[in-house]
Amino acid sequence: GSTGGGGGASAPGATGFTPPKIEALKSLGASEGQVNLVAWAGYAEDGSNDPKVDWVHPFERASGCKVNTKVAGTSDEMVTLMKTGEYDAVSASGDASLRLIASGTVAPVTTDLVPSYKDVFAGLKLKPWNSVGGVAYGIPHGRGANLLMWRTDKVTPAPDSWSVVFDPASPYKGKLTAYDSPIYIADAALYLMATKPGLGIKDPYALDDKQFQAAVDLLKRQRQNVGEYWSDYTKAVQAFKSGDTVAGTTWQVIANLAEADKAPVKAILPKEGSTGWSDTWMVAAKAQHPNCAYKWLDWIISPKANAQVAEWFGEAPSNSKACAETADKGFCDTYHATDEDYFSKVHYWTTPIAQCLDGRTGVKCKDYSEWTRAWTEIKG
Amino acid sequence: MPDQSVAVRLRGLRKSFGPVEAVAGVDLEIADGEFFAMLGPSGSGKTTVLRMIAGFESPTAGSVELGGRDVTRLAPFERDVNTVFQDYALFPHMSVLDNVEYGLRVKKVGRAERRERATAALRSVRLEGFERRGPAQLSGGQRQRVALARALVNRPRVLLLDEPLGALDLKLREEMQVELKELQREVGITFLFVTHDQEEALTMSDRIAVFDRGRIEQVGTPAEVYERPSTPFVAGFVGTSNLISGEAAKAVLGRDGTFSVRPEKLRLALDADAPVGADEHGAIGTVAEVVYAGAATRFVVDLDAGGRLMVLQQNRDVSSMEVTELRGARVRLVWNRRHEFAIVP
Amino acid sequence: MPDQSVAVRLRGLRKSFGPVEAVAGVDLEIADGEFFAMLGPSGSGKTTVLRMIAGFESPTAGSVELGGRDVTRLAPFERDVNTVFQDYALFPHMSVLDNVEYGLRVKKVGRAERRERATAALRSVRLEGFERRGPAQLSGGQRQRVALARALVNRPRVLLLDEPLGALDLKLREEMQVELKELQREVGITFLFVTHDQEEALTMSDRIAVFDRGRIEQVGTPAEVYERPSTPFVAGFVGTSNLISGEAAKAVLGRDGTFSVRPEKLRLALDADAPVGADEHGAIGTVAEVVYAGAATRFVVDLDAGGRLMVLQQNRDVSSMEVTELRGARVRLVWNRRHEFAIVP
Amino acid sequence: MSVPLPGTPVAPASPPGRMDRPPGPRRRLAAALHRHAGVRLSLLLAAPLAWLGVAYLGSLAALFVTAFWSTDSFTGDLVRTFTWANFHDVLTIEVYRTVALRSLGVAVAVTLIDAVIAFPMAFAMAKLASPRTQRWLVIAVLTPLWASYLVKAYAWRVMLSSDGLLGWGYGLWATIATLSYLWLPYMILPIYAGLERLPDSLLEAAGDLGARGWRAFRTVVWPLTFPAIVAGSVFTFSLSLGDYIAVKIVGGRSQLIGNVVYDNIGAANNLPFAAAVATIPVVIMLVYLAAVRRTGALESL
Amino acid sequence: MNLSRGARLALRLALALGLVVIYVPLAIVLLNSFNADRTFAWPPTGFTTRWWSAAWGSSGVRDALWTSVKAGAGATAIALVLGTMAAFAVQRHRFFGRDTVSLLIVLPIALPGIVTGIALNNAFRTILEPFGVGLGLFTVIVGHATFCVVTVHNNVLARLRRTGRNAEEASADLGADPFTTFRLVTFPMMRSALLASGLLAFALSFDEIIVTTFTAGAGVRTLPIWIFENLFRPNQAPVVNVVAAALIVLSVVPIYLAQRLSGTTSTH
Ligand SMILES: Nc1ncnc2c1ncn2[C@@H]1O[C@H](COP(=O)(O)OP(=O)(O)OP(=O)(O)O)[C@@H](O)[C@H]1O
Ligand SMILES: Nc1ncnc2c1ncn2[C@@H]1O[C@H](COP(=O)(O)OP(=O)(O)OP(=O)(O)O)[C@@H](O)[C@H]1O
Ligand SMILES: [Mg+2]
Ligand SMILES: [Mg+2]
Repeated sequence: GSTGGGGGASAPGATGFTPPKIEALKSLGASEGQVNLVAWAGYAEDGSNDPKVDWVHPFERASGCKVNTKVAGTSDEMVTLMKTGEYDAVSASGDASLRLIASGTVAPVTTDLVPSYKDVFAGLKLKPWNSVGGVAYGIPHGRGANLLMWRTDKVTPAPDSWSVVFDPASPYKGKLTAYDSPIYIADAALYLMATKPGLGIKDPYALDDKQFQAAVDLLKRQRQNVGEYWSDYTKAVQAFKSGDTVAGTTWQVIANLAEADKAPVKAILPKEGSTGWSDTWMVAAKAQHPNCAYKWLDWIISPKANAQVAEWFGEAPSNSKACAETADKGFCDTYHATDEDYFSKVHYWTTPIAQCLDGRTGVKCKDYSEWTRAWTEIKG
Repeated sequence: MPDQSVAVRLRGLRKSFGPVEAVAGVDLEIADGEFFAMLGPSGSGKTTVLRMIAGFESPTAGSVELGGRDVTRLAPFERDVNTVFQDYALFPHMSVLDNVEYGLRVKKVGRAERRERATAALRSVRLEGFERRGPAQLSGGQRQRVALARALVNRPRVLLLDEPLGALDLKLREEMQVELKELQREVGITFLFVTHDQEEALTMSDRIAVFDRGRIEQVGTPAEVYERPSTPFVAGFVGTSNLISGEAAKAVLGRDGTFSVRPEKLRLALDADAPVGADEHGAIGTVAEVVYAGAATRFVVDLDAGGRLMVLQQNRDVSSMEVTELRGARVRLVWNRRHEFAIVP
Repeated sequence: MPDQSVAVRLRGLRKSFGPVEAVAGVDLEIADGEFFAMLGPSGSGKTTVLRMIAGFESPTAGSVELGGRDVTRLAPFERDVNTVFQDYALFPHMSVLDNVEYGLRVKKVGRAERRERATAALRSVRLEGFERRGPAQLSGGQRQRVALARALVNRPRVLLLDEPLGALDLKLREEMQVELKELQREVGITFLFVTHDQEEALTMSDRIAVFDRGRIEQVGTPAEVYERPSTPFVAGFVGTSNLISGEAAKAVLGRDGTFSVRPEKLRLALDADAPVGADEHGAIGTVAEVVYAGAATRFVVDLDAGGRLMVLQQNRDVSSMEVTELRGARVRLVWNRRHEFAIVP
Repeated sequence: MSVPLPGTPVAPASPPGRMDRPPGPRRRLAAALHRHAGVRLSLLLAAPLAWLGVAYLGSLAALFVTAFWSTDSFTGDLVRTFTWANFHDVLTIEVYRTVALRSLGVAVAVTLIDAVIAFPMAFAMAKLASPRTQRWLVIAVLTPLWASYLVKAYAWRVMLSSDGLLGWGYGLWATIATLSYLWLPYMILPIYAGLERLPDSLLEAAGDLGARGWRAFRTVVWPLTFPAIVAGSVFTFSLSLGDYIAVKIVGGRSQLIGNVVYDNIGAANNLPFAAAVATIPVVIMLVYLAAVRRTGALESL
Repeated sequence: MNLSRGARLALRLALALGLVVIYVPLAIVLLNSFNADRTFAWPPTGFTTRWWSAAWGSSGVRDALWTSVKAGAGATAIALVLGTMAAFAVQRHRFFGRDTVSLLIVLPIALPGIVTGIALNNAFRTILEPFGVGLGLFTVIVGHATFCVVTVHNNVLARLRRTGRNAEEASADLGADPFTTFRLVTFPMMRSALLASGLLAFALSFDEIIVTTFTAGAGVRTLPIWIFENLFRPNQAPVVNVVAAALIVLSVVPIYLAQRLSGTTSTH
């Protein structure tokens, strides 16, 4: 990986916190008959929304585990839900996973018990957001980058930099959009990393007071130009289509949907790189149905299911063999699934903690609750 | 040239509510300063007529004139009449004084004059000292007087009263009848008064219109209406109607037909052979029932010739002991022929 | 040994609502089979007494006995009385028949007997053919009769009636008075009847208790109460009270004190010099007011000696023309001394 | 005039039959209850009070206590040591005041708009429509309550978008419009009920005494239906004050107090701080309820 | 009614306009359910019925609907019992703190849903969890019942005030004990009020999302939650429109029935 790339940074876990001692499952036993999941919408489709989209029932038939899914809207809801202890497994994004590990909510995963794990892209294994000290805490599920999208008819010249959304004198005042979450502060940090090297930002998720303040100030200035913040993609697609929004962060799937609906948009990974996400299936420390949970973990990253999820949800699959299983043969190319170079520019979401994730010692970094407060202040 | 001395004139007034013809053609003239009663059973259209005069309902046909001016199409607030509602309709959120001042306030009468006139109106209904109370803190009779003051203070040409005494108990009601009558004499305003109580209508009014099923059956002074009812309905509704018909009429009166004589016109002779004068009629019978009513006693007499007659006899010199002993007695009823009247069915 | 012939016995009955003493000590005995009226102005505590007998209110002090048994602490449904409520309180969601059957149904009387008894009760109030109607489809008088049938069908020891005729209009009310009275005679049940209408009480009841401010002022037959009122309140409330006092009493009656004589006891002599008999008193005055009331005329006479007296005169032979001409006439009022009674203030 | 009675009258008073049967246990219980009003009251009140007084108020109190704790920023676990920090932050950091005031403004605006729209509608329903039509109108007003709140909010998003039916764009005004729309039925119904209770004769009396439309409205209708309006406003006010979803859909870049609470519990998993922020709308509502309590509005909801 | 022609006209116009305002967005929902565009592009890009068939085939909708019905029915039942009891206590008894009871009942609806939501969530988790009871349908019902009580309470209270105690006293007078009286007289007379308030309570519960969010457990997906989850998926948003449109149409039935029933029995 490249410098600062989420994939290549020194593993903070090595020097970082010590998670509570929790034993991983040693061997698989009999299935418990059911499993409770916390998942992103679209990660555990059982055909109830669209009969054609169903990888839960095949799993149930194959494993004998009935699946109960609770869909969470945000990473933070996931954390909250997992803390209730009612759930066995969770599809945690990087901004949730460390919190789950640190609070002892999830247990390490014995990857040997997940046969499909061997096919997962190397660039996703044992990363700071899914492992601590070289111990895997979950199975990577998929990934995606937060892209820059714009209306080709309204934004000229075509941008290649995030500056189009961060420039205070943007001609698109009131027509910009940004992702509505505290983690978006990292996008600003990423931009500053490239444009203000003096700040010394190495990892957009490890910001000390000064760096953090700079990012917050940038976002406060940006707010003057923002038309709306988005958090769900129906809203994002609709805003781009109607022209209420002409430029801003997006996900590949949104770009695809907007294009499919004939909106004149284009999405790129800007030259500064971008933030992104990689989700990890984790097992609860107090799982009541651990065997079924493991079976689910293996199932969901098996080539066929992984391909189905990726296509339905709109992300790059984590299993290298999944690309062969997609219905749309060009799918993996569209989502750069095998393009490690592309993903090397992506800084995956990671929960900011007081201990700087970039390995700095002697300074305290801003933790996520401070990010949250700041986000409230930014939005005003 | 409008006739200034006619306070209210109704011409061919009709009102239908869907299929129901509540008022079926009413013509009426009420003179300035009259105390005029509209009497009739429930549902006979009295309220509806009143509401058309006030302007709350618009007639289906016909016209309403006030003081010679056609007001049929005018809104209530453009008419020079005021109403005392059956339920008084006092504004519950205003004090007695504010209620009474309301009409003046709306007409932008100055504060001082307003206060003065309202106080005078309250005095005239004997409610000094109640100014600050709310309607909820008043008794029924007091509320009625506030409603009256509230209407009178505007010095309307005509005051409409819809059974203003209906909700009061008998004693209070009798007192209020006297007060109302005196008040009307004092202020000289035309009162148009709705009631279904015959005695109330008879004792209070200068003239009475008897309503039935949306029509006026008879208009006249109390005595005219009581003593010379023009239809069987009026005869029955205003006072007790003693009917003699068929065989009995033949035997007693020597005539065919249906005749009526008021109970108080009958003299009860304890001697069945009591003499009957030349201008008199008489009938023999047995006292079936004696009802002592304090000031008077009512006797129900079964006539030998058939039928029964009610006799009213003032308890002037007799005591209740004496009258109740009469049950079962043989008596002769005697009355002056001029008090009989034929009923045209 | 409880006295079986006493239907209701109240001893020292009291009821306070917070600071208001609604009933301030009532002792009363009502005999089996009596038609007993409780008469009094609004707020005098009649309803409260009735409600304590029925069991809806529990007395603050005192006791209620029914048929010699102390029921003070029993619930309404444990007492052998039934009530006809002022507003009838018919169950709006039940048909007439279901209403009447209710008491029997609750007592688990068999279907057939229930139906039979209810039908008989409806027949006795002349409501055959109305079984299937709902209360909303009945007139006021019909509703009242359903309420009556509903209570009577249970054959209670005592029937309580709280102003059952209050809501009816005058004509209907008079008819119902007669019906009610006959019904009571027929069934022989003790009727305890609340009213504020003096005439109603006088004409219908065997005995009357006159209430004032939570107390019984007098108990007696109608004639006793009317002719020999024991307090000024009773004198004033039951019938019109003509008072002669002070100077006038001295001049006319030759005595000090306050005396009363009923208007119907006064004879109006058009000749101011008309002779006055030995057992009679007379007074000279001027007719101030003549009120024609159909069956009778009321004269208000200002006495020369001071004070004013009301005179009631049956319109037997006179017509209204003749009587109204009397306004302003000099007249002599004559009455038998035995009709005077002294008022102890 | 006599009434002939049928030959088979109701049987004469028989000796009381009712008392002869020994009363069953239910009747004895009923009789005992009759004599003990206090027991009756306790039985009636026990369950509602346990539910609302103990369980609900208890939960609120517990939440309030939480506001004095803190969370471990990394693990998200509660740290149960007393601290004023949350309240200190809420009171001193300006953004919370701004957001609170903005939310208050939105709630007030929504309430006023709804009152202005609802009143004439309710008036026409209650006083001009025939009883039959009234029933249909009530249905017409109630029906939208069954269409999902979210779907309606999204329909507004579609209308407000720059190429939509209205094309006003998103922002605070869009939020106010959408919330006004969403809560309108909750305002119409109480006002309608209040106007229905207002006797026509009072309006007629006003007209009779010379008051024209506007004056009659101001002096009679308004003061007498005020409690009903306040009742409606309790709904619109509290629903607006706590909303965080509609504003996300049409609010553009604005946020309300509900979002702050939600972000802190949902996003930051910081229940103590969320509880401290939540105290703001609670206090506002309590003040509001206390202010309107005397009008009798709370019983017209 | 003594209103000028102009005023009448203006008021009728206001009513008509208000109804238009109420129904235009609903019409858009209906229209969008046939909109070929997945994100409700305006004007609609084309006509399609595929969302309707998708909704028809969606078991998720049906499950969620069923969950909502269960939650609504449960909450309504509890609210009916509690609300009626409280109304009887307040109307039929004088006691210290009577006003406070009324205030207490209003509180859950007067406080913002998110406050009720997090308070209950916190309480459930700290109190129920030690007993091994997690969030589930039960907790949703509890949460909903809490704020539904007020509609029943106020409706029943108003009805009790209006009907007075006469009929009940008549029943007691005729020998019925209070239990029988309740069954035969009180309950039938209150039926329409209970029906109306129950319907309103059900509607409140049926469309509640905020408290639900915080009180629903795993696998408990009420219709609003389902809508919430699906509205934000581009492929599903049109199906959500279908569901909403269908609900609007279907809702007329229960409301109409309730109106009819209450209309015929409440003439007194
Ligand atoms: N707004 C209305 N709609 C329909 N019918 C009405 C209306 N107002 C009155 N009616 C009907 O018109 C008829 C006459 O009613 P009105 O109120 O004038 O009678 P009334 O003589 O005043 O009777 P009451 O003595 O009972 O007051 C009745 O049959 C009544 O039902
Ligand atoms: N439930 C109550 N609470 C408080 N005061 C009451 C109550 N019931 C009656 N009172 C008061 O007790 C007094 C007697 O009332 P009651 O109803 O017995 O009078 P009444 O003789 O029946 O009068 P009316 O002829 O008006 O019916 C009145 O002053 C009344 O205000
Ligand atoms: Mg009338
Ligand atoms: Mg009474």
